[in-house]
Amino acid sequence: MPTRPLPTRRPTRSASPRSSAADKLIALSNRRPDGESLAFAVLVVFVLVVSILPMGRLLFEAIAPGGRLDAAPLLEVLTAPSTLTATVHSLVTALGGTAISLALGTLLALAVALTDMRGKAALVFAFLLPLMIPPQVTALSWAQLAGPSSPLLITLGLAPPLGAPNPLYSAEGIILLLGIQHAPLVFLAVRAGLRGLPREMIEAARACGAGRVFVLRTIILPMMTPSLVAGGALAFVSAIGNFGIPALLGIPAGYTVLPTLIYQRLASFGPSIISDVAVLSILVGALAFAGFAAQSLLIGRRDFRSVGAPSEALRYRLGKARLPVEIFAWAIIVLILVIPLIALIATSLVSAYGVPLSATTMTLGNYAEVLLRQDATVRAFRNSFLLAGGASLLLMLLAVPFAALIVWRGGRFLKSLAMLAEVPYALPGIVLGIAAILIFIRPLPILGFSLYNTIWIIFFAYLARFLTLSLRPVVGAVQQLDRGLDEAARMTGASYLFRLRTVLFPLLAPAAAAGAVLTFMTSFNELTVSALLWSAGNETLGVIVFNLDDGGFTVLASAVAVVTVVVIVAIMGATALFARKLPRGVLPWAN
Amino acid sequence: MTAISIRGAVKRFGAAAAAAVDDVSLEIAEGEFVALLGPSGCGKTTLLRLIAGFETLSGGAIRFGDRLVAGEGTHVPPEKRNVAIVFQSYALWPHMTVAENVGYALRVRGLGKAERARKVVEALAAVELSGFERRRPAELSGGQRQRVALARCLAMDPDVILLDEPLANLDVHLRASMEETFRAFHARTGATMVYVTHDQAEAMAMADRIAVMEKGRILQVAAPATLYAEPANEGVARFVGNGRVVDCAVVGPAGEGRSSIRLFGGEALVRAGEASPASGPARLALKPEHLAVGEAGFAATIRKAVFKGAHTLYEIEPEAAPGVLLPLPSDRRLSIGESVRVAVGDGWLLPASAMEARYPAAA
Amino acid sequence: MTAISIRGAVKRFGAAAAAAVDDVSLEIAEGEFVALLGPSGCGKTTLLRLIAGFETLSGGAIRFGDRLVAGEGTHVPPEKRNVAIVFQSYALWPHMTVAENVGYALRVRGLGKAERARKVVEALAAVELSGFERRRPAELSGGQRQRVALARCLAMDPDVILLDEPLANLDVHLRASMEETFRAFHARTGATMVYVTHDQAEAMAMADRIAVMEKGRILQVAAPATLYAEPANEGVARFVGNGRVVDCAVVGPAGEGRSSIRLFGGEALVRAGEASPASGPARLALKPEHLAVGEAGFAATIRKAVFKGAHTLYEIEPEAAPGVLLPLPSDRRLSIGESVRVAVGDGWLLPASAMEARYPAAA
Amino acid sequence: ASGKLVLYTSQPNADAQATVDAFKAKNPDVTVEWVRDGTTKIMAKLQAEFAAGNPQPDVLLIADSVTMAGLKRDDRLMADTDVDTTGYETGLYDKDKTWFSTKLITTGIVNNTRAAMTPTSWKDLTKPEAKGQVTMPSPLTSGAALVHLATITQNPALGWDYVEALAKNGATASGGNGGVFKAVAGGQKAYGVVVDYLPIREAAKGSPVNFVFPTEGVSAVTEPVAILKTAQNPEAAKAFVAFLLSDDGQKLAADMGYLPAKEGIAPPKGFPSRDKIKLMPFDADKALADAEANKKRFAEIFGG
Ligand SMILES: Nc1ncnc2c1ncn2[C@@H]1O[C@H](COP(=O)(O)OP(=O)(O)OP(=O)(O)O)[C@@H](O)[C@H]1O
Ligand SMILES: Nc1ncnc2c1ncn2[C@@H]1O[C@H](COP(=O)(O)OP(=O)(O)OP(=O)(O)O)[C@@H](O)[C@H]1O
Ligand SMILES: [Mg+2]
Ligand SMILES: [Mg+2]
Repeated sequence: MPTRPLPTRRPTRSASPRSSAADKLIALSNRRPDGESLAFAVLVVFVLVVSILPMGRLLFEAIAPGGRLDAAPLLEVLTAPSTLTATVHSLVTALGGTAISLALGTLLALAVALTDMRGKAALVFAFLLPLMIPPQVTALSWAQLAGPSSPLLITLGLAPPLGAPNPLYSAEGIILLLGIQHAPLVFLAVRAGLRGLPREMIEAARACGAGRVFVLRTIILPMMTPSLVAGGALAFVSAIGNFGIPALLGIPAGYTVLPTLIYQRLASFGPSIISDVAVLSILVGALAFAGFAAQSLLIGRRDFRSVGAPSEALRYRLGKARLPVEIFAWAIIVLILVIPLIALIATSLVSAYGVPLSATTMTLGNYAEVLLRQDATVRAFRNSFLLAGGASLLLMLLAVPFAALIVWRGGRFLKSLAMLAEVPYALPGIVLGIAAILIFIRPLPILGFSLYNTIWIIFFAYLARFLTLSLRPVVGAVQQLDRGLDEAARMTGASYLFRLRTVLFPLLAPAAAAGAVLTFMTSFNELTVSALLWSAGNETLGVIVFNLDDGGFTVLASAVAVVTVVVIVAIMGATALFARKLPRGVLPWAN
Repeated sequence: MTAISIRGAVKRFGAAAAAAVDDVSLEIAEGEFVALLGPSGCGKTTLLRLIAGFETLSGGAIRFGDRLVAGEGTHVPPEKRNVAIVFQSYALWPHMTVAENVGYALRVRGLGKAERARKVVEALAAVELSGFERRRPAELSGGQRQRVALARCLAMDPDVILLDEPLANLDVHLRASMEETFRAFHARTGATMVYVTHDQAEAMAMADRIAVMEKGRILQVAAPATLYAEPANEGVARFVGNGRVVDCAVVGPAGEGRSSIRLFGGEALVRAGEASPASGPARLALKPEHLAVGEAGFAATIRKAVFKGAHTLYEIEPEAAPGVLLPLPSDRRLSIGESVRVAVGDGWLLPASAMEARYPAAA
Repeated sequence: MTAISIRGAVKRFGAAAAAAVDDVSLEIAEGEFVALLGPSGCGKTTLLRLIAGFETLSGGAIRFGDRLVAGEGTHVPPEKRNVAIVFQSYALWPHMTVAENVGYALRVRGLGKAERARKVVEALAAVELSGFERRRPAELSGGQRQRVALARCLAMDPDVILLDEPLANLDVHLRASMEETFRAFHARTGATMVYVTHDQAEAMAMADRIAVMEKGRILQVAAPATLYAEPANEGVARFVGNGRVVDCAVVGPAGEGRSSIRLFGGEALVRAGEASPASGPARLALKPEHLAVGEAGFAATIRKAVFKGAHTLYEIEPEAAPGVLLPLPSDRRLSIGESVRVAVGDGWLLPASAMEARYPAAA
Repeated sequence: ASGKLVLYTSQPNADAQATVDAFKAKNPDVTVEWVRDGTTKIMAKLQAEFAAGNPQPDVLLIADSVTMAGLKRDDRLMADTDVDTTGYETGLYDKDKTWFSTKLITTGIVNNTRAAMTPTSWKDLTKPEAKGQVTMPSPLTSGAALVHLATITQNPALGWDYVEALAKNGATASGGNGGVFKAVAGGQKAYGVVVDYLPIREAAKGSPVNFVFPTEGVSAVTEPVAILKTAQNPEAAKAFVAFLLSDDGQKLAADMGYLPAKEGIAPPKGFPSRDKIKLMPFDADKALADAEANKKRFAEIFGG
């Protein structure tokens, strides 16, 4: 009697004895894989294809260049002194950069989530925008800013003498900019975590007489560990794989990290370039993997679930400290957003590079050129929009069930899979591009057509690269979720998909959206992956900007970059209009 | 001396029409043990949170001794009030072990490790959780969690302790032993305690005074015995001790604070206060134990029987007043539908003011 | 027919030495209302979660009717078991309104909007929360949340309902009315119900049978009256009805299932079963109401008094057995330290097997 | 010729488009698919295609002769003996006719118009006036810079001593030509070693820079064209090579603002006439052989 496995078909109680046919049906339905197993299978296949396959292909190339097993290049590259130096440099800059990102991102997240600071929405908005500005642009504008000819430093009377070495061309400079560039990653993760923190947890501590700083140190930050780890891991991996900043700041100073070493290898003429590069990128992957492993050790088996529904926003009163805190926050925005943006805009408004911007030299000609005359720009906008939108949407849909499986089902297999899934994000984009070429240049088995030279190969590479950006924040959120919420839905007989749609997605929406925003913004003007994979008609914005810049049309490139930023701002602003209709916390910039 | 003085406290959530706490005034003496009693959603938790400082007042004022802590433009933050609170949802910190949870307040005060450990052991022993020091909240049963929350509060050694249904999830035995713990703790430290509960027995057993709330208002504040025996109004009469309020007619005073009344066609002697009507129609508060099945009394029919272990609780319907159901405990075996005679051994004539319509229609 | 059959169920968490559920066997008939009673941490919630399918068995098997749902390598997931469960922590979905929470199961079944709305209104009315449809869980009081969880379960119309202390946070009145709701619901649908509680009165009032647990094991399963009057062992005798177990000497049988005994220097007639010792040393289970202050009986001293509203609960210490404390309810005013005579009106001689050391040392 | 032709090029977008358009005007039956990217990236792509055993392009129009020499060494190039090389200095095409230079992108000196001096010789950059004010592309990342380094060091008058003198004078070596040009145009550095067309073209638009062809001569990358051995459509590929080397093709290069490789074609505006520009001698195969050693030595000198 109590066995009524198909409630949908028998919504009302029936006293009639069940027929044997129904019995068989039940037996069948028991054997049929349930939704969760199905999702499990789909996700495993997905990760295998988008993450493990490219890495496996690279590994193959590293140990068997050109298809013949040969460990010589592997040993040669690994034992080269330059490899060791670059590895150490990579670790130093990535760790340093992560520390800065953590400090900056966490500070701002706390200020926004816990205090009665004003203008939060605008602040969050502005803090996320630097994700949109290519690292090269940021690095360049900072280099200009810190150098002997810096208008700012000259005005302040702090400019170093002409020709003095630019202080940013150093390990410290790289660390600083990596830290700034990836702070939004930490910010988004921590912010999402803070939203789920039950009010009573803080209140209990305050009742114990704990002051703000003490509560922060002993309750909030420890309870935010999953979010901090998630954000920190992202920042670390992004820093390990970053090329633009060490290329601009490190190469002049002779400071080589793994991605720049890889680039230099590619620019050489050796016959074993690809296998050399594969070896080096495996090293990068190993570093990232080690990072994740260390992080997961850090969290260990500790439990961060908090019982009870999250309460409304916490509002610590800042009192007199409010204005200073606000000023400090906006000062950070000026540094990380306004300055690079001004440099970018100024460049886009002059006829030729180096012409000082003045009322007479100002022109909108560059905009007219890229927007009206070069149809590739418009095409690139469409392509990038579709690619970034498609990738962030698909990954968001996959991240929620995947995160729930990882955290709740657990097991060594899933955990390793999850960690492996994160590695492609750390690989320099050009390497991922190479891996994609190696895989897809030949026609697909069975299907018989090739993805090469289509937009789909870029899409594939984006999925591989940005999976972790979408996944990490959600994993952090699931770790903080009371499992009873899912169990309560299970007992109603809700199928896996239904639960996913009605319980897990809405509950995890803020984290999932944070991940999607990250993915969208970073992929919208992605360059290094698509640089190898684009083909005529399939240009992306990053490619357009790079090609213009590379061809000496820096002013046009700047114009496209500015238009990109404007479009993103418009999109973000437009979504804010719908914020009311979405679950709370979905849009990080709509409070 | 007054430890906590609440004057006209009002709390409104958002633009919601009804106030969660509505013009509440309450003076709590130093070292007093006051219980807040009332149905679910009546505003007990909210009042407690106002005292602790987690909610801001919409009106009125709260003073600790002479010190204004809330209202009149002031709001002293919770961490400056030295009040301990045990939350209805426990609010244990999942990232800390039991010992760390309990020792938190001591850490805040900068106590040395050894002393902290000693006090933690003590507090855990007091809630019978010795040996659980190194577990994490997720590895505890519901009741165990509640006791950890309790120990955390005890270890704080605060001036004022606020407890939000701290025993709701415990079994009778543990509950009795916790009650004992509270009483002993209260006696030892002389702390002022405000105790929210929906369990009357708990409130009766421990509190010096009980404030009965309903819909955000306080109906009566009095010592447990008074509240039980001489409720000031129908709300209290009904809420406390499974009471019922019925119509009767006062015949006249009978000396020794008693009056003679007519009820369901029978006669009875019941207690009356100075404010009770001296004659004419009146409202009578009855508790189950005031009624007994006997030879004399009014005629009634048994309508329901619920086994209660020590006795069976019957529900009777007086033949003179169809529709009125009264609880009646008895050791006897009576069957449903049986006609019995019911004697009224006691009762309390509500003050005349209580008749004025706030709580019309008998139960 | 058997609805749920649990055979030798074992649940161990991790490598922890003690099993949370330890070799539990229990047969629950179709439409039966079984209560799980036991102290905090005894494994009630864990057993419930095993039945629901949220935990996997470490040993043993669970069948629903003839269908194996857990154990022997099988594990039917919760969503395929059609059991409803009310969680101790409520587990309301914070992103849904009250109505959406309650209507969820109906949505799962694809019911039409209008029908859903109707059923939701019905379920909410049953828990006295009409008008709260559009609130969100964060805007409710603790008790209100619990009632929403309840309504959500009622609306599911399941075959088996598991309730994990569903009334723990409600006041007496609401609790009584909820008990009524359960009973009515049970009568109407004939659903099989397993009800975890630490509140004996609740268990007694509602359950067909009660299983008393301790440390992961089941001590006794019986109808409430049997459990109360004729406990099978000391654990149950002590746990149920505030009982105490004391040493006595059986003098001999006295007819009508009674034996004559010597206790604290006095004599008494108590009930005895077939397994009770016929003579010599024995263990006697006493409930508070078995004792009465009177002219005759053993000599004892009043040690403590706790006001309980209807009566006062005293604790007495027999002069013949210093250190033994027995509860005794009385209407009389007695003062602490006073010497009284206590008559033993009833009692139950525990089966001889119960003497064999599993629960040594009297209370 | 007819059919589909796949071209990989490192020409700037607009130039690539113009080249393809002009070729198609002459060969209307050929459809051209072209991919444009930086030299390093396009080579990485190509190398990956080699590794996967499925190279896509028929024709390469990229970068420098050293890269082509490397591809020739790896036996990736097809010889095109039919092509007419009259008017091309030897050294501007491979002796086995596997690759052919199509234009001259020379590396000279750029100075900001506000700089203290206008250099005329490579050696001027080692003078005290230029201390700390010189920047140049790094041979570690830029192909043109590597060719330049090889040319300088193959020149007995300059050689490694000159490179060391530069380093001593505080010259920095960073990124590619674009960065160098921006540093000088933006006023961060006074002097730069850079390819000709950037400063010449931008100066015409008003950028505050001046380009100098030093008296010792300039190095040049020659954007060679080559046909892959694996070409699917060698016919069209050969037509493409022939077109680039023809007078029309060379005029096109001049129109785009580059020095034509073929003698007798008028240089674009802003350039001195072809005979006034001296090319330093350059051996591509030797440069290829020395490439790794050169980079290493350079890195040691400049601390990279
Ligand atoms: N996930 C877990 N890991 C380790 N131990 C656990 C876990 N869950 C429960 N326990 C332990 O198992 C025992 C039984 O727990 P359970 O929750 O079933 O108790 P309970 O009878 O429901 O108690 P309560 O009335 O307090 O809710 C307890 O000792 C508890 O500490
Ligand atoms: N944040 C809130 N927003 C809106 N209404 C609220 C909020 N918190 C509480 N309320 C409402 O205020 C009233 C009082 O709530 P409170 O939590 O004080 O009740 P309570 O007496 O503690 O009840 P219980 O015994 O069920 O815990 C309830 O009607 C509740 O719905
Ligand atoms: Mg409450
Ligand atoms: Mg439990």
